[in-house]
Amino acid sequence: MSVAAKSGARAGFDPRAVKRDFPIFTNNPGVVFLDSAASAQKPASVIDRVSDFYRHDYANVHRGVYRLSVKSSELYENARDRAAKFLNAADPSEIIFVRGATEGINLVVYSWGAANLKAGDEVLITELEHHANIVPWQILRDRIGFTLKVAPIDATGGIDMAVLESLIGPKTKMVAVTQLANATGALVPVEAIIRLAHAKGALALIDGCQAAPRMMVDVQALDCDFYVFSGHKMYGPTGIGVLYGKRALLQEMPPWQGGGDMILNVTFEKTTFQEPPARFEAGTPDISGAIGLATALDYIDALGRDAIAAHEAELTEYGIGVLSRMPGVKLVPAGQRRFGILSFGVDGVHPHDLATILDQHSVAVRAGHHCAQPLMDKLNLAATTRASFGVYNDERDIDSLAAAIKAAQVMFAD
Amino acid sequence: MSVAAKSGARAGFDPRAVKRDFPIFTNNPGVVFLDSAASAQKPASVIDRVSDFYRHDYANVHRGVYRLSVKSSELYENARDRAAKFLNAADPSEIIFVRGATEGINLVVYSWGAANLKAGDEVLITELEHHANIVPWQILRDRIGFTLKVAPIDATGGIDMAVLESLIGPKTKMVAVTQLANATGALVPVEAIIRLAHAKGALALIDGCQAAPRMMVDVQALDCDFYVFSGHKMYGPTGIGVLYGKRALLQEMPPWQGGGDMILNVTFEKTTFQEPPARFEAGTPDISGAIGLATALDYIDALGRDAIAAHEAELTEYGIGVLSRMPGVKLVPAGQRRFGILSFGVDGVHPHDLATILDQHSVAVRAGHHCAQPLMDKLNLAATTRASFGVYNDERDIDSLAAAIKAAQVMFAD
Amino acid sequence: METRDLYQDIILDHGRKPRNFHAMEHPSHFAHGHNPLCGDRITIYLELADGRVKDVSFEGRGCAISTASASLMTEVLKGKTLAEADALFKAFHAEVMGTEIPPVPEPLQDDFERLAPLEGVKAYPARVKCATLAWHAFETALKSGAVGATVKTE
Amino acid sequence: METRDLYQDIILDHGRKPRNFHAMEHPSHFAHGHNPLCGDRITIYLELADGRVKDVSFEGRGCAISTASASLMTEVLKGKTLAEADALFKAFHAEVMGTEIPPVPEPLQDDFERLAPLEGVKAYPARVKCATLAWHAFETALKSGAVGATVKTE
Ligand SMILES: Cc1ncc(COP(=O)(O)O)c(C=O)c1O
Ligand SMILES: Cc1ncc(COP(=O)(O)O)c(C=O)c1O
Repeated sequence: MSVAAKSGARAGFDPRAVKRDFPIFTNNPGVVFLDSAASAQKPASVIDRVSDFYRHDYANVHRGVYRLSVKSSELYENARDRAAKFLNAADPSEIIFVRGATEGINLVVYSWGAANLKAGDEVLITELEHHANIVPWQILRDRIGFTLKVAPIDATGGIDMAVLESLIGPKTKMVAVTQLANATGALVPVEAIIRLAHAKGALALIDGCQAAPRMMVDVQALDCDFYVFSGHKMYGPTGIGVLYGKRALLQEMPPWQGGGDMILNVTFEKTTFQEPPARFEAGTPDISGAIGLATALDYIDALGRDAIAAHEAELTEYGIGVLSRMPGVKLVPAGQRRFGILSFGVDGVHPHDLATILDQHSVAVRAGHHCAQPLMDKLNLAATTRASFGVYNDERDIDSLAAAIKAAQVMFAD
Repeated sequence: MSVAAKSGARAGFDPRAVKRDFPIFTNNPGVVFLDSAASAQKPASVIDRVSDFYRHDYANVHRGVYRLSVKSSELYENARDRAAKFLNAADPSEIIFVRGATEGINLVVYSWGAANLKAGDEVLITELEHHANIVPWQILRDRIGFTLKVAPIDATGGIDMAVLESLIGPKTKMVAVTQLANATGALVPVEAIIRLAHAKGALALIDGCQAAPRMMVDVQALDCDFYVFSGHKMYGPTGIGVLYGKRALLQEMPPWQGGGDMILNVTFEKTTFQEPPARFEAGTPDISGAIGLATALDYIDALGRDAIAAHEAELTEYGIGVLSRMPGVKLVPAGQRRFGILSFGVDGVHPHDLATILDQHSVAVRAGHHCAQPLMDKLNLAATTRASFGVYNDERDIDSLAAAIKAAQVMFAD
Repeated sequence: METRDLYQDIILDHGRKPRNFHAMEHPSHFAHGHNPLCGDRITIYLELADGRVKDVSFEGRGCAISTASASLMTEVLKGKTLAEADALFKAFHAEVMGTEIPPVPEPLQDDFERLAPLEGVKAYPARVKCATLAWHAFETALKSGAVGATVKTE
Repeated sequence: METRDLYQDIILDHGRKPRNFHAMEHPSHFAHGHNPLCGDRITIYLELADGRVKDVSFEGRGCAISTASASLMTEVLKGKTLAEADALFKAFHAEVMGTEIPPVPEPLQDDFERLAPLEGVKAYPARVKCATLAWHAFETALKSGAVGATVKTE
């Protein structure tokens, strides 16, 4: 555990010290990384944990009698326990390891959705969703014929809660919603939405991709039915993510992918399946990914999740201040509360040109539709430029962003 | 590149030198690892490549304008090129990165299968298949109602080719078969099977999990329609694998998982999808896994694939000799050619007890049904003990195995 | 830990020559146990009367651990009340899982001692299910009665 | 490489004040180009006669690179035969991809020179598609004629 992480647990942390935990910044001095919403950088503890695992304890999991395999299985299952604790799940068997949020949502759609949805039913999503929480539902809708409804945003860029409430009715079987909009940074009142869904007998799936790395998440307090996040946005390795599902639901769900480890008994006629989570983890899992993710969750908790949330909020406030004082810079509306992500436009400079020029100033931001094309259409924007924060960012990074924007404005001035 | 790998490219290699490329053996001196069929150990070059990537070049792929993301995307696409070259695919767009063979087969079943199979059609598999090439077909069969036929083995444990030929008819749409049976080590004449399938207008999917790490594979020479392998069995990281598909086929196939990166355009009404391979890679891929896999393929090619095949064949012959001279030890039938894998029983010692005792002698083998329960049923075995080879094994490992088996026999003697 | 600590003579002996190893013609309760991982299959037969295990036997094939565990189980269960059987299972389960063992009532302590040779299993997590298969089948038999049922562990 | 090498004055100028930037009432051929990544949308209009580009114009919104590239393209394509247009596209495409540039026929060398300000794009792989969008749309227009079609790049 790094010094930065240790000292931060109580009274907030020093992002400059935190930055030293991340080798990428040592190896790319001067890089101002403002794209953690796309994927976060990795602390040395995570990188080294994965290497150490391969160097000391590697073997396939679950079926080996020998020591390395037993150890590997134990580490893999410990990672599941770790993720359960991180989300405050009631039981580790409620944690399914997937490649990322996208696979997690697809699993719910193909397993729960295909088994439970029929023509006439309704699934409600919102205009703030990432493609990962739109396209899988569309694919299944086109097969089954249920109705996919979309709760709109209001003029402020937040979910219009009155309309959302009116869209949940007796036919609604699922409300699937992001906790924090990746394209705009709008924080969504998911607690209220989950309550509304349950009041009408619908389930609630929360896309926690952007929220989970930035704030405390307690799935039991939320009472959501499913929750997904991607490890690579949580300072963990690529290739791993988590689907949380309430045990009673998972137990009733049919398998999706078939293969080894998810079966109890196979004959050519008939196969009986394991209990969750094994039922949903066909084939050899990303063992090192899960173990690396557990270390990343340790890292987050060592910094302190409240401290991280406070840090992200501070940076967001500071960034809002800086950008809104710049002539020609317009923040994209993000509802009542903007958190961890700033999406904006600069008059006369296309986001794509802007990102290229910022890159020349060593400022890494994202330009485009952020996998949220329907939201962009609604906002009547082709693209935006997006700066998003991680534990290693500090206010100077925002100052660098502002300076680089100014340079672009000068270049593009008539 | 290690010394062992460099010197081995021409005239075979020295497994004792190769072993030094694998840190697990330095850190666990004395371990006799005979379970590479379950998962192979990783050379330092692979482990370090992944760390270095995270330390120097990490960012999300595909959509970033900034340097780190461009670099990351380039490395990821280079890994695709590398895999294409490894299999001699006609084009890199024929390579889809998946979690492993299991996900690869599920992708074919859910995308190609769901779009092309109907009641009355037939899919042919064999008795040698791993659950990964049985269960997904069963799941789709139960939904669609096609017929799943099974080509039997003959008394020698190889595929009965005459019966197989008779099972391919005008209704056969797909022949899905393993190239090397993981439970017994039987090498399957897939070239002939692919020709038979094509002669009747059926497609052919080859499960290359056990073959690809052990011998030259040329998908164009084979003329197979799909080919899958798992990176973790190829000395690469967990979480990554490859599905090869002929371009013309992939282009006609509908997407399976939905999400970011696999779409061209999304509205709430309708979504248009990317060309392959992007169409089939929804969400953030296992970027570091793909890059690590490319390094593993480099490692394999540096040792030389013919040299590896010769090495595996030598060990297999030696192992057959040693085990068949031991009283009470019976090799499970494996057809005309046994390759890289020895599956056996010891009279009076249950495989599970045997594996535990071997582990006490530092010999790591697998005991069980090897995810091939139907084959075990056919052979009237509840389980077997399996020793399988990798590039780091040598004849002394087999001698250690034999000595440990003897110790177990003594312990269990009446 | 030495293999010998796991494969003690008493285990090897019960593995080779299991006691109460036969089917019952008319059991009041029975159940199948199956561990697909190692292919072990076991059937437990019970004769219950007045809330006591009047007789218990088993059949099947399995590894030395599961066979010896089933054999020892039949020896200690004979004559026990259901509450006593349950107490023994709980204590045995905790012992092989390496978790805290609940207090064993004085009159059962000798029986619990007779299961001690299996204690070594706790150092072999992959083998714990072999040692508990018979007990899980016993529990299932109690619930399913004369119609039988199958319990699978893995 | 400095940004200035990419955003040369001539690019900024064509980006701000694109030439031939208008719709045609009755084009003989037209096509839409769309780069969903950056939201660029462009429509190319052609008036072909006797195998030559009599007139060419475009409309749409996009980044400076894609707009300047479309603008410069319309300038060089006017009056060219289809074979000449194709040769220019091939050479331009190779230039911005950083691959080997096929020999450019002598009479086209001046026109190819006029596209040189976009050469800097080859150092920005993420932006190459911006520079080629208009050309892809031009090619698509040739194939689809007066009914129009959409080409997407990403
Ligand atoms: C022949 C064969 N097919 C498929 C698989 C499944 O591979 P994975 O678990 O990596 O998806 C295996 C691995 O055991 C195998 O040996
Ligand atoms: C809100 C949200 N949902 C889903 C995803 C998809 O995550 P992944 O690509 O890791 O599967 C993302 C990532 O961009 C996201 O921000």
